[in-house]
Amino acid sequence: MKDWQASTPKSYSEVQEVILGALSPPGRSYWGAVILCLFGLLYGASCWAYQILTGMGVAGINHPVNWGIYLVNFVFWVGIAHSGTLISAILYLLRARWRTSIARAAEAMTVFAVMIAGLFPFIHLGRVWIFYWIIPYPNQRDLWPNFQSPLVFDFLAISTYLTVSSMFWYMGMLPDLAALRDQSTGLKRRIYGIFSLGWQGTHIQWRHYGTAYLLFAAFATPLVISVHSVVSWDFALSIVPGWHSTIFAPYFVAGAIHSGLAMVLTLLIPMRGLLGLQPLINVGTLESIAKTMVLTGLIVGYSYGVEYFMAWYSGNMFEWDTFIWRAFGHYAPQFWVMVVCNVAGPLLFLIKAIRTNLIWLFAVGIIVNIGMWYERFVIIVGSMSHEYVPHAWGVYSPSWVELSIMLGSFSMFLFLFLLFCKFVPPVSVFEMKEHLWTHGKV
Amino acid sequence: MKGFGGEAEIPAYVTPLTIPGVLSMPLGQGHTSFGRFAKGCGVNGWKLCSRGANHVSIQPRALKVKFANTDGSLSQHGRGLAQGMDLGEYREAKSKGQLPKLRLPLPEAYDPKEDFYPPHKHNLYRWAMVVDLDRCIGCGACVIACNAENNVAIVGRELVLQGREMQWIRIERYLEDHPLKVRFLPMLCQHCDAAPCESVCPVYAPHHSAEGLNNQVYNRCIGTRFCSQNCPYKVRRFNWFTFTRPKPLHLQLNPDVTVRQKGVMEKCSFCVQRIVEAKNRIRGERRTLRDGEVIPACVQTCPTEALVFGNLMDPESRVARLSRDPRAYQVLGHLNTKPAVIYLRRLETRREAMAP
Amino acid sequence: MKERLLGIFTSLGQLEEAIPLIQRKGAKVRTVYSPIDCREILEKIGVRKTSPVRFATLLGGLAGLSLGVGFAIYTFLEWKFVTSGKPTPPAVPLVVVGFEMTILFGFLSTLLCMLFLCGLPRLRGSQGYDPRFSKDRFGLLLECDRAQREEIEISLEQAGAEEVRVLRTRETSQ
Amino acid sequence: MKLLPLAGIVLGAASFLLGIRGEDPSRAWGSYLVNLVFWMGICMGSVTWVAIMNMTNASWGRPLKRLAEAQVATMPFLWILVALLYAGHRSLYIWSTHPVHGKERWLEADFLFGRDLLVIGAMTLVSYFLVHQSVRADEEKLLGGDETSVRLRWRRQILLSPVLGILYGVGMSVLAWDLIMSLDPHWVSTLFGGYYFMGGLYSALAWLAVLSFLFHRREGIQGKIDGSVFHDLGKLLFAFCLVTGDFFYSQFLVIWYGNIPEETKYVILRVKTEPWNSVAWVVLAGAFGIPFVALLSRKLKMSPPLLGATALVVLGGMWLERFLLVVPSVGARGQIPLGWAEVGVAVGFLSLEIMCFGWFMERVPWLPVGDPLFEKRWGSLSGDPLEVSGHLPGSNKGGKVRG
Repeated sequence: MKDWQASTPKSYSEVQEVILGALSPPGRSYWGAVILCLFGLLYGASCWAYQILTGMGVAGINHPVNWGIYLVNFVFWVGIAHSGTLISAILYLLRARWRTSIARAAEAMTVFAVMIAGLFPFIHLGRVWIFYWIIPYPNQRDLWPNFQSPLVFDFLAISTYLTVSSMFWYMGMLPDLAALRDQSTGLKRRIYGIFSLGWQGTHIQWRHYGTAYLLFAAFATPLVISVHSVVSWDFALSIVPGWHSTIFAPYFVAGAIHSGLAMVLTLLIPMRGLLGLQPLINVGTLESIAKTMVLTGLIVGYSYGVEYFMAWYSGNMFEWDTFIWRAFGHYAPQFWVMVVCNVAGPLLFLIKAIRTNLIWLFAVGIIVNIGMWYERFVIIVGSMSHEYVPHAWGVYSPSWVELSIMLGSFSMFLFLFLLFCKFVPPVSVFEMKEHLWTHGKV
Repeated sequence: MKGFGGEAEIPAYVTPLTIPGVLSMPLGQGHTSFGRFAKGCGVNGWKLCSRGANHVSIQPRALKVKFANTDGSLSQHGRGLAQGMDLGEYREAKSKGQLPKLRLPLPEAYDPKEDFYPPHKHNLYRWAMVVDLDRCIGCGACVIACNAENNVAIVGRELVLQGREMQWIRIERYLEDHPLKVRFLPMLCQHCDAAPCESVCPVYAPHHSAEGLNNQVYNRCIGTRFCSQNCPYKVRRFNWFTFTRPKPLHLQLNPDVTVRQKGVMEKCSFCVQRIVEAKNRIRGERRTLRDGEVIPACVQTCPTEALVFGNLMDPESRVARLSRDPRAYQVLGHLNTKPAVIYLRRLETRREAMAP
Repeated sequence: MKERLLGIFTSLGQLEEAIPLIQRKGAKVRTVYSPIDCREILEKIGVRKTSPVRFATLLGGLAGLSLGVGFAIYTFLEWKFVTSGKPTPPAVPLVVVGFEMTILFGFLSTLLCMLFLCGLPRLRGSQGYDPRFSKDRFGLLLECDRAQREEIEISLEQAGAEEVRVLRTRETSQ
Repeated sequence: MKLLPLAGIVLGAASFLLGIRGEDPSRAWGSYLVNLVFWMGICMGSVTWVAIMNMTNASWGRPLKRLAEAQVATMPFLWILVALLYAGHRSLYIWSTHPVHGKERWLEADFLFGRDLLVIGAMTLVSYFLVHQSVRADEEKLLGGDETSVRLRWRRQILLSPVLGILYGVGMSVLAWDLIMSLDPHWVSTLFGGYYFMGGLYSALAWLAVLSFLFHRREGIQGKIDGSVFHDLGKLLFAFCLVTGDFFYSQFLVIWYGNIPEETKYVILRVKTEPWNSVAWVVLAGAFGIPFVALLSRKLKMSPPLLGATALVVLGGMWLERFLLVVPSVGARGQIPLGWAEVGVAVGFLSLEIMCFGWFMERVPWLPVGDPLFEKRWGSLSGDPLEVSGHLPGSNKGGKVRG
């Protein structure tokens, strides 16, 4: 907290200059990175097109592993999304001051991650060209979707989440877009003018805006918990051993926040350096993220432990076999990567020197990201490949098409995030200004 | 392998299914005159041992070939899927008139103490099948019959290697502790009364019919594959590609059954086309179908009559009577899906080899 | 005749202090412009802090709940497809549907109501707005009788206004 | 006045003893267990709340700190009460007379009670150290003691808080599996441990709200527990109402959807079978429905009596919820065993808690004056509030001081 005071901008205009200074015209390397990511995205998209034309067989999935890394990526990206809402909404309600400087970037991460996550269920559909049959719209077939299918829950939850998180993000930006409008000229001014909706910051506007923002946060909080619960129920509502488990909803929510916070570290540490935001996003903030990750890591570890204990305690041989197989079977390496990265990794943050060191923070962030990806892999593939009927056992490994589409998803994410960094204030200007006011500095 | 008639290169498959030191080989493969699809498939063993001189020599080569085998595991791992019963015990139970504990796919089987769901009724019929494990010899004729009847695509060796075999009924074989004791378990869609596959589908593609059939509506399927994930028996099969039948194989297609496109799930339908056909036949006769009037392809073909099909709601039908046999059990019955395929335990005489 | 005055301040605190001063002189506060949330001064100018947006939220949420659950029940009753033996309509899973729809409708109605009450989107700028109000200046737009204009100008400056502007009222501009 | 709790304890003990001497001792043991797990949740949960607020730098709830800490005084008695439960395990737990195949080692009375007493003992000790540091810091502060010593004690609290937090999560899960879940040794739910400790935190919060209402006007603490504290308390209660509801639903939906008999039997007995289903509806209303609707209102949250009343409803609902978890598994009965005997035992436990609370509060300062977060909120230290928090480790979810 000390360096916060030392280097923090002391006036409204300083705050604004630091943040909007990050939007200065980017250099060649930036555009190079953008184009690279765009290529990755297009490559992934063309692989998807190839898959649609040829059939799902180009992916590595088979019987019994019907869901491969498409769904792993789906859960992974939804998980990434969650910490953004945690930071912007839940911590807002909890009045955790340290959230302010990172809320905008974390929310942007949320919006992009949900967009990508929402694509994967479509990518994995056998006949994606009729995906709209899931949507409850009046149609001449006079048929509705099945409202008790977890996939319909999923559709409702993810589309609600995408709507809410993107509008929450956008509404949170209104005053900042107005500030951008007011300090730019020409075409830029017109564009920002349109997006700022003509915000002027009158007391009437602030009155309604303030209440509405609080309500948005109050909606986003249960929503974020419900969304990952619904995602977990895509698995838990089945009767597959290793999936059918009551702890899944809270376990997935904690895991989602765990992976999302790791992604925040991975993104923000380079971002603050490259955009010159060190005065605002200080090490103390990152340290708070690290501490929260210790908590989520412990919850995730607790869930791993409880699942094993209950698999044994239940006396259900199918359940117990699945868990033994997870740890010692074909996917044992992935399993141990998951345990070490997700539980042991964040425990490093118990050491103050590590959680205040940028390189360590970044490294552990990456480690947890990898671990959480493997967690989903172990849960999905590891349970599918070793189910009730031994005759139907089998293993799966992803094909080049699946890996390319996964690469495309990461490219798309970075592409969007890069654009965000340069075209939208990466830190909330007005909220940072409010801090100056509430702490009596100005 | 060298014999008097010539030599051939044949992949060897090491399996506990034969006695150690014995090598067995099917004869009559390696066709030469059945056209392009049969050509080059396998080796004709007769050629090696021509004119009654049946001495062959074997020379192993360090060459590995992937074997397109669908066995995930040859052991049941104590799961009691294919069960056996001691003969003496069976006789005793039979004489006492003991009834098996089943969760039949009938409204009576819904126990308010353990079922969250209310029972649902069926109109006139509740189709069911009985599989007698004691009669099954694992020949696989049912599989072939089903393929022919239902236009099940032949996916080829490559896809089988990738774990994408396409069969609506399969013979699972499990080795018991005695190396030569094999239990065959024909596995097909169980047409459960509380089928886990149905409710997870977002678009109602698996449809529970008024006669208890679990119909897969191909047109409606969008290919989420959740049904297959949630099927504990793993009997649903996905169309990874659009499988075509080159001319003149298209003439082989059964016109009563549709062919499936890529991205669609399919599975055993209890030969619903034959049920419909039988009902059409008796239209105007003002009666219901009699036992044995509907025979699915697999049942029709089974050389040992291991498979019996009929209406479970008729207490005098063969399936209903067999389901009261003390040998009757349901595979994974404890999951309470109320499967409509009732298995009859294999009769065995060795007490210690018994399952579950 | 009424006059409109715009006082520009560098701090919300100064603006806050100026309000009772000018109110005592009979001027009416029209608008406060602020780059930060200025709800704390609302009570001083006689505006309630809480916003009626809450009622839109409640209504939207209830509408979403009943629409979501009601529609789902309707679809179940239309065909009565029994799946996995589950009842039609089932009660337990509909909690999820109702919950998500409550959130969606509650959120959207809050959003729309908020935009409506804020007068957004607003196509034209307003008379008193200054681009600095989105950066680091606070504006106090007030209305007073022409006679008192100078007096009020002085008290604005006394309170610390950096600049005081006289805006033409509608009557004068027409 | 002091004799009243004692009388209550005597009444409770008497009705319990009459019960186990009577024709159906399992009924008395059942109601004993219900109250035991209910108060265990509240007492362990209360001190854990202190730990959570320490870790999250929550300054809003500081005036409640001592009220929450007071529950530590009951913990040794809980230890003794669990030890006494050993005497009744044969009437309660079916596995003690019919060992369950495969679980004989785990569900074995000596081992089970040994580990449970160890867990409760560990939680009691850590809670004791935590509360001790906190109380001593205040006393030193009041006596004008050494400032560095006060700070040191705060540092120790910060170190002990996560230990207690982890111990609470794991320990309460083990207790839930052992004391409640094993009543039906064939039933499992992976979330059950989490459900029990979340419920514990929820009822602890409700208990804290009741205590705050009772004592917010008392001399010494007066004015510190103001409307805004009640507002925050109410919001937190609302949040935990949702969390507890969510944890219930997460289990219920999964079990409902799977419909696997080994899981459903336990649940169907409680929610769909006469006579328990009526209790289940009352639990749903008391622990979830009523508080959910009531706590939506801002006015209610700000009003001490109304919030206290809502919290009482929550406590009643949670007590019945524990009742529903335990009693249907203990002996088969056609009707709900809820009569004067049960009321007597409940009064006994309540009186024990009140006695311990009174004993504790008589001996300690009511406000945590030595707590830097209290100073931060109530500004008795000079200087920038940020300055103070700047020295604090663990600046997680802190109070953003407005105005």
